Amino acid sequence: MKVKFFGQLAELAGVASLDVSDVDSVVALKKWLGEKYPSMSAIGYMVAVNKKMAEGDISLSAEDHIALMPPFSGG
Amino acid sequence: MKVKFFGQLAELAGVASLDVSDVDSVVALKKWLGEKYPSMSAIGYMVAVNKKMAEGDISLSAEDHIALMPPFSGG
Amino acid sequence: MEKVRKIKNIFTQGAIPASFIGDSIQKHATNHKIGGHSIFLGQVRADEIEGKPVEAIEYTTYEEMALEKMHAIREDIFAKYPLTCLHVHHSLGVVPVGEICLFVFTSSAHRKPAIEACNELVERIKAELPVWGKELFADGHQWKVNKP
Amino acid sequence: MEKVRKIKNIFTQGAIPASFIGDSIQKHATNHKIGGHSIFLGQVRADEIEGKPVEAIEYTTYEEMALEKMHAIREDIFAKYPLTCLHVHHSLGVVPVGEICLFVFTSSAHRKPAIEACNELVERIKAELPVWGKELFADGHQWKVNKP
Repeated sequence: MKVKFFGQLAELAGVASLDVSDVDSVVALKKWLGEKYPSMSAIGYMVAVNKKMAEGDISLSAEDHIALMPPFSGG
Repeated sequence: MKVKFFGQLAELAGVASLDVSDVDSVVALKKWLGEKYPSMSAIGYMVAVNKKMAEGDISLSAEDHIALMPPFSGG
Repeated sequence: MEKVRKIKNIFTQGAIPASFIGDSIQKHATNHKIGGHSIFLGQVRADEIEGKPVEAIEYTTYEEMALEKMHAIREDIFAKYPLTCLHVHHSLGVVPVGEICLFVFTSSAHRKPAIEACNELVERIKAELPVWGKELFADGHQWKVNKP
Repeated sequence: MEKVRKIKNIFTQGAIPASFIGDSIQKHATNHKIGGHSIFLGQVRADEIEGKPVEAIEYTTYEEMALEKMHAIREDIFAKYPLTCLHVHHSLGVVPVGEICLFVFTSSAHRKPAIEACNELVERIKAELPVWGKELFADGHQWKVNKP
């Protein structure tokens, strides 16, 4: 699945997006991210699945578009 | 004393100002106006004495500047 | 530090041009302490009164009293809110429908004071300034009444 | 009558020029049902962080999601308030201090709906749109944090 990084998360990851294949839920994805980018968990990011905010755990499939978003700071 | 008419009151009086000499208080002025311009009392105007709103009765002297003002409708 | 502010003229003959509003915004680009601006614009509306559309509003004022009152309102608002700037412009004379007759503009470091001050200014200007609007039709007029 | 509104692009590359705001106001002169406009402008402030002044903010977004969210907010606001118009413009990329990065513009027959809708839009835009600001110094940056 395609995972996009926004704002400070893109800076921490050093990339704008990644293809991730070995996770099947939001919780599994966060665990995977925490291992790959230990500094990311301190930021308290939100996860959107197909442009909708994911609340709690939801399962993910290969076609899903995931966005990892730090707190918004527009305006 | 100089008495200025504003808004609809100037239209009713047909003049922008008058010199009035035979009244010595706001109440007396209003009575005089009511006799001279009977339609004026229906409008519910306010009286300013020297640019300050007059509340209740106050005495007037020849040097005072009086303004007769219908409800405000700016903006 | 107490600042002594002079009495400013707020009155403009006729409508307030949209370009004047744009220019006024542009002038604030040099103040780098500003984070938010709030603007209210009053525009002359073509109300229909018994089938007759309003074509313009003609404004008159008791100018000396209005400017003293506006000065007092301005001082109150500056004392109440941490503003960097506060500007008020009101038309006199004839303003055709679709044109701007009132321009209230507040600025502050953070958005809330600018927004709250702008709202309070609009309410106070309408309630407290000795200004009168006459709604003009093709063949007559009626005196404008402000709703609270 | 239910109106189906299209998803509009709200994003502008760089600062929003003051002249654009003036032109936008001017365009509303033809709508004679409007009696009041409310405008909020966000301007980039030269905050000092440990003695270093912010020189610009660089904005990025998750554009597809932001536009869908803005569309939903717009529908909510039109359903809640009797507005004639509602316009939102937000900058992307680098906006120097003193320049405008957010322009929210509402219009209605009477002032209260325009004012309340404008305030609600500003709060929702800041809280709900996936947009991020990076505060740029001469020799570094930090990520902007919005206060509630």
